[in-house]
Amino acid sequence: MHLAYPAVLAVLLFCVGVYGVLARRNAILVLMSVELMLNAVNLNLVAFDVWLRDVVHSGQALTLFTITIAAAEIGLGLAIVLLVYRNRGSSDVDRLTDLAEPPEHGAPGHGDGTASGAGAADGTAADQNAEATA
Amino acid sequence: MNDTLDVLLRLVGVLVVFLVFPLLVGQTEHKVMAHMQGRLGPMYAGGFHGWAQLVADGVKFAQKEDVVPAEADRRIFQLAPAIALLPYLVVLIAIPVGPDGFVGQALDAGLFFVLAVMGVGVLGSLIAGWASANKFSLLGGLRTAAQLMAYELPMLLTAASVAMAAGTLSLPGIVESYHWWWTPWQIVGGLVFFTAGLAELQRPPFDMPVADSEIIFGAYTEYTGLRFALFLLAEYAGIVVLCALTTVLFLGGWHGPWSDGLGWLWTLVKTAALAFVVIWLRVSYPRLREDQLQKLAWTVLIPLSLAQIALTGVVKVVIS
Amino acid sequence: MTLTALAALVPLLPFLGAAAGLLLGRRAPGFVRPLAVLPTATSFVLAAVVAARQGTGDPTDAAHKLADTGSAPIYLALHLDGFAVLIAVLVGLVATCVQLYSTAYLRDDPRYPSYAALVSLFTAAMFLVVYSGDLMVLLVGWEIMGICSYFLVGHYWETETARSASIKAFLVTKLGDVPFLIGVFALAADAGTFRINGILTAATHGQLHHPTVIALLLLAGVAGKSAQFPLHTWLPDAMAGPTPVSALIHAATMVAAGIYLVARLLPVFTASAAALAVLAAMAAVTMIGSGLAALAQDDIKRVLAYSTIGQLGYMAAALAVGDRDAAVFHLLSHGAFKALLFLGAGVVIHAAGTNSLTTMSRTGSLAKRVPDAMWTMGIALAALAALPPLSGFFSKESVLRAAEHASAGDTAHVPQAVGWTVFVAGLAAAVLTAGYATRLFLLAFRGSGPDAPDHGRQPVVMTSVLWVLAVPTIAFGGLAYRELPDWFGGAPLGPTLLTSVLGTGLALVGVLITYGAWKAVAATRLAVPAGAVVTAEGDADAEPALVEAEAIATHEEVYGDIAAADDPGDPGRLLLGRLHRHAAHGFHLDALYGALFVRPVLAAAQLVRFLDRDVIETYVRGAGGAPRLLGAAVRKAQTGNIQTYLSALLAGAVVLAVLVAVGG
Amino acid sequence: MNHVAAHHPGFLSPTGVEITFVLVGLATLGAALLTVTTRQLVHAALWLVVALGGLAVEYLLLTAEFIAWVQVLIYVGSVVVLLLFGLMLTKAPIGRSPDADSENRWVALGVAAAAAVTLVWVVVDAFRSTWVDLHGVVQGSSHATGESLFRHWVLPFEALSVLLLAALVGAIVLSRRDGESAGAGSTSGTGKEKS
Repeated sequence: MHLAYPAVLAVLLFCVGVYGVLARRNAILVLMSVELMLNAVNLNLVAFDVWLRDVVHSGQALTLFTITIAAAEIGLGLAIVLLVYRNRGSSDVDRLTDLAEPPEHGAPGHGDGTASGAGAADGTAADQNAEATA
Repeated sequence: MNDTLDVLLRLVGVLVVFLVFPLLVGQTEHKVMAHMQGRLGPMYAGGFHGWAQLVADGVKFAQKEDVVPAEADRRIFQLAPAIALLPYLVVLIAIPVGPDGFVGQALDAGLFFVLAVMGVGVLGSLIAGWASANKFSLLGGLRTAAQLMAYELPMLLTAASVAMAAGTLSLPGIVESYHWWWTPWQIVGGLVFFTAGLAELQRPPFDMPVADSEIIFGAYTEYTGLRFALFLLAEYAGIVVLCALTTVLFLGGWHGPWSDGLGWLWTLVKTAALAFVVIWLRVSYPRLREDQLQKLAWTVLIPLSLAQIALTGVVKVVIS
Repeated sequence: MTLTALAALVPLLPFLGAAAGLLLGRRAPGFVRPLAVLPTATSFVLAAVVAARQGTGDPTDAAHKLADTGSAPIYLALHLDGFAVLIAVLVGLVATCVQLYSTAYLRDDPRYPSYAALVSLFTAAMFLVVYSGDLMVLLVGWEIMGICSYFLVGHYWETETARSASIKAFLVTKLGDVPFLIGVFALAADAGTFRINGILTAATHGQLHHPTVIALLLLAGVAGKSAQFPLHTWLPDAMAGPTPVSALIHAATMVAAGIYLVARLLPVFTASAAALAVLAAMAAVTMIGSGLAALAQDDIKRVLAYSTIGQLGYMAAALAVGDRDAAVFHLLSHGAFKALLFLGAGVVIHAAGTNSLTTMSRTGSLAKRVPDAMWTMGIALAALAALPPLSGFFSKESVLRAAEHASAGDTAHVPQAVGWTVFVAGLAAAVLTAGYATRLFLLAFRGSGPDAPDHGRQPVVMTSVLWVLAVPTIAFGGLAYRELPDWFGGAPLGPTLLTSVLGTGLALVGVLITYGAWKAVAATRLAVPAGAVVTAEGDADAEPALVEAEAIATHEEVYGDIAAADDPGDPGRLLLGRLHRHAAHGFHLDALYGALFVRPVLAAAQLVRFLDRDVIETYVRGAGGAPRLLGAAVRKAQTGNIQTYLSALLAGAVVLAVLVAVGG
Repeated sequence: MNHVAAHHPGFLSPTGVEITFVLVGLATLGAALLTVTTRQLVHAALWLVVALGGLAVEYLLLTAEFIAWVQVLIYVGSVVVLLLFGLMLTKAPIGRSPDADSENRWVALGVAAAAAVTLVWVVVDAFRSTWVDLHGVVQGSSHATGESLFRHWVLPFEALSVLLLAALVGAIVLSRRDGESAGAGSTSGTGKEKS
């Protein structure tokens, strides 16, 4: 078999994963895309391992490790996502912009009717969540 | 050509087993439960002791309207029973019945294959619960998934113990290397495996996720007719698979007197005996609460299975 | 203990006292007074012992190399000769008196600890200047005095007057110090050493290459420190400081330092006839101008300040005619009576509740209230006016004698014209001196009218100090003029018949004229009340310093001018006629300076401020604005959206990969 | 590889395995594309199952049998279940979510496409004529994999167990609700399952 087939498939899967990571809004979908990227790498590892007929099977061993780490990653990642969801009522990646540069003239408060859309949505979501947990 | 015919024959055999055995188990359950509870059970269908009751049930299910809730995710809703059922069919391929290749397909990593594919079955319940657009279903689905994840671990660990003992992952290979003293050696593992399997099948007393009196049959609340029957079928197929696996892994499979000729019979007998135990347990024990379920898995079964692995390892080193 | 060690202790003790006072001042108030008085008094005793042991013997020198500069090493050098030890005794005496006086004068001042420590430091610095045998070390003391004078003059920093006076004193003396410093370096460069002995040897042997330049540069510093025309303007304003500080500055330390330095370095000056001429002109202008100004001042302390300037002019004149013996003689006797005058003025101000002579002339009871001050000040004023047989007479006669000697062309290196200038100016100044001394006495103690508010009995310490100082005022000149030539190793200092007759006669003329004028305007004085006059009413037990501070602070409000009062009953007004107004303002020298220097400097500062704010700042703002705009643009990229960041990151990675793939 | 170079097949001489590989690969790729583009969140997870299963088949075709079953066991059996779990706990709606993709999608598309073009170009350029020999000793049997794993990779394997333990502890710690009563319903119960 041509090595190009698995290699190209891996590349395409990886890029699909890249697209998902960059474009998806829901954090869990982002995690799925990450899994796709990891699997693309795994495919590469396996294909090259078979091609090279590696005596120590480093490719397959590394694939196993990657799968294990991916499982651990997904566990932790989901725990984080659930925590975020619990605290904010949303798991949208592009709403988690606490590290953004604050607006020039200070964000209007919650009581302010002119609150920006995202800020208001966040605020109300957080409020609802607070009520729900209270 | 011969090969193709051989493969075809094997597959047909597996299919037949898959279609017949679960029904047998179901019928047995009817009768055994009835007798254990001091009642007659259904007696009319077919005449003799109501032998055709299951067939009648099937006809009834087939006649019922296949309702899909308006809010449900239609395709997934319809797909879920198949996802729940198919893995057991696939698993059956790899389970050896008798010596000398009396098996659907001997796989190098058969044990692994079996466990992996059985793990897929959980998806069926999960998406069934979600796709029903019913909060009881969702809760049931979540509980099912949680339970399966929890009991998967002791199951895998005890299976690993057997694989260590046999030195192979191939199911026929495991049975071949069986000795009588394996049963006492792996007895703890066997019990854990069987218990965990019961829990995976959501059989009583581990049927909290589908408890009809608590959450209205959990993930299957919205299912009617044939699709519901498929879920039931998956459950009984699961019993068959579990009992067969336990037989193969812990009870020596075809080993027994006159095993050269009657090996397949030994396997079937042992499987049937285990299936009887499964039914017996359903009648004997009350349902465990959800938290008790989790607690049993995490605080009893997993430590026990780890201890079994340790024991296996020690003995293996000693005798080698 | 060796002489050197004793001499070293003299400046060291007040210095340690000052350090201890500054450290302990707040924590142990009980130690402050002993720490102020005892080291100074001990130094005085030690200075006297050093003087006695040094005596008329050869100069004592001791040196320890302090720093090797590569060309002219700096030595920690002591040089003890007749001048040094005698001036040190004077410094010790005056400083001790001032410290004693201050204990009473500033008894309740919360800042007394730092004040006393600064006075001690001042004294130490002056001792250092006097004893130092190295110009660099001398300069250290010189600058310490400048700093201390800044702090001490500004003691009442709550008042605007004191603040500006202290800054003025500092700036004007620094103005002189800068050329002085250059002069010192030029001198050292020419002579190859900072040691004064070496410099003098070089000067005597004519090894200085630029004697005129150096002498003029040094003269600038001397004029600043010793308040000679045209850098004298800080001194009258420095009267805003407490009276003891004025006494210290005027009598023995700061102003004496300049004269002492010229006396020490006289060979450098005599090497240049031009420098002597300049010095003589300076002295002449100073003497006459200050006499006229003193005659017009209303503030009793300002009168004394101008008199100090005038007497320093005498000393400078003596130096101009090459007679440092006379100069130092006059310095010594002047130190004694001027300290007495200032300390007495402090008592008077306290008693009168004002520093205005106009007000005092309308106050009847002052003579009765402070008899000690009246008698001692009377003696001191007579000494100031050079009436025989007080010490001022002898010392001034020695100056006049030297001038006369020079005018006859008998002094080497000194041009005859210089001698004549000095002689004539000295005689004219004698008249003026007698005049303003008489005016001061008459206005202060011979006033008539209602009693001033009573401020209680004068502290015994203050009055007794006055009598202590009265002793040298009376006796020093007569006793010392025969001995001093032995100490100084110079020509006789005794009065000659011609100068005695001329000087005394002119002084008497001045006294009589003033008295006549005073009598002449008596009627006017009685007729014209001095308006809102009396200040510092109220608490009878108020601290003297407080009374003075209030008097200084309110003077301008009441009389409209810190220097003068528009009083038709003032004899000085009658005598000066139209000149009075100009004299009262120090001949508008301050205004001239204001126009010549202050305003251009302020304008330049305005220009600089404009350039800085509107020109340079524009560039700075522009330089800041561009990055800020850039930052704002870049900041827009910080959306907080991880996916955006990741996109950019991966896009960059792709670009790099392409570059590597293509380029590699 | 060298010993097969003599009868090196041409670039376009597909064998049966290759055809299967390509077909399964296309299915996998399609499923992956649907995973990242579908607007129904749970469908994305199910498409992910298909994609991962397809990859397992590809592993089988590459004779890496053990890896294939591990893939099924871990990914399909656990990871996807966890993902579904997460979706359901975060109240994933049934039907299309209009905002499944962020504003960033065109940039993402550009970056992904550029990366794909670049990498495909590079990979094809590099491995155009490289041939994988799938005959002979099976490369990925459980025996071979186990031997290499426990003969050459024991230390990394053990290190990995520590990592898993750390992840377990981390997930538990993250899932605990501080300051609330312990019996907080099903979420606290399922929190354990994530590890």
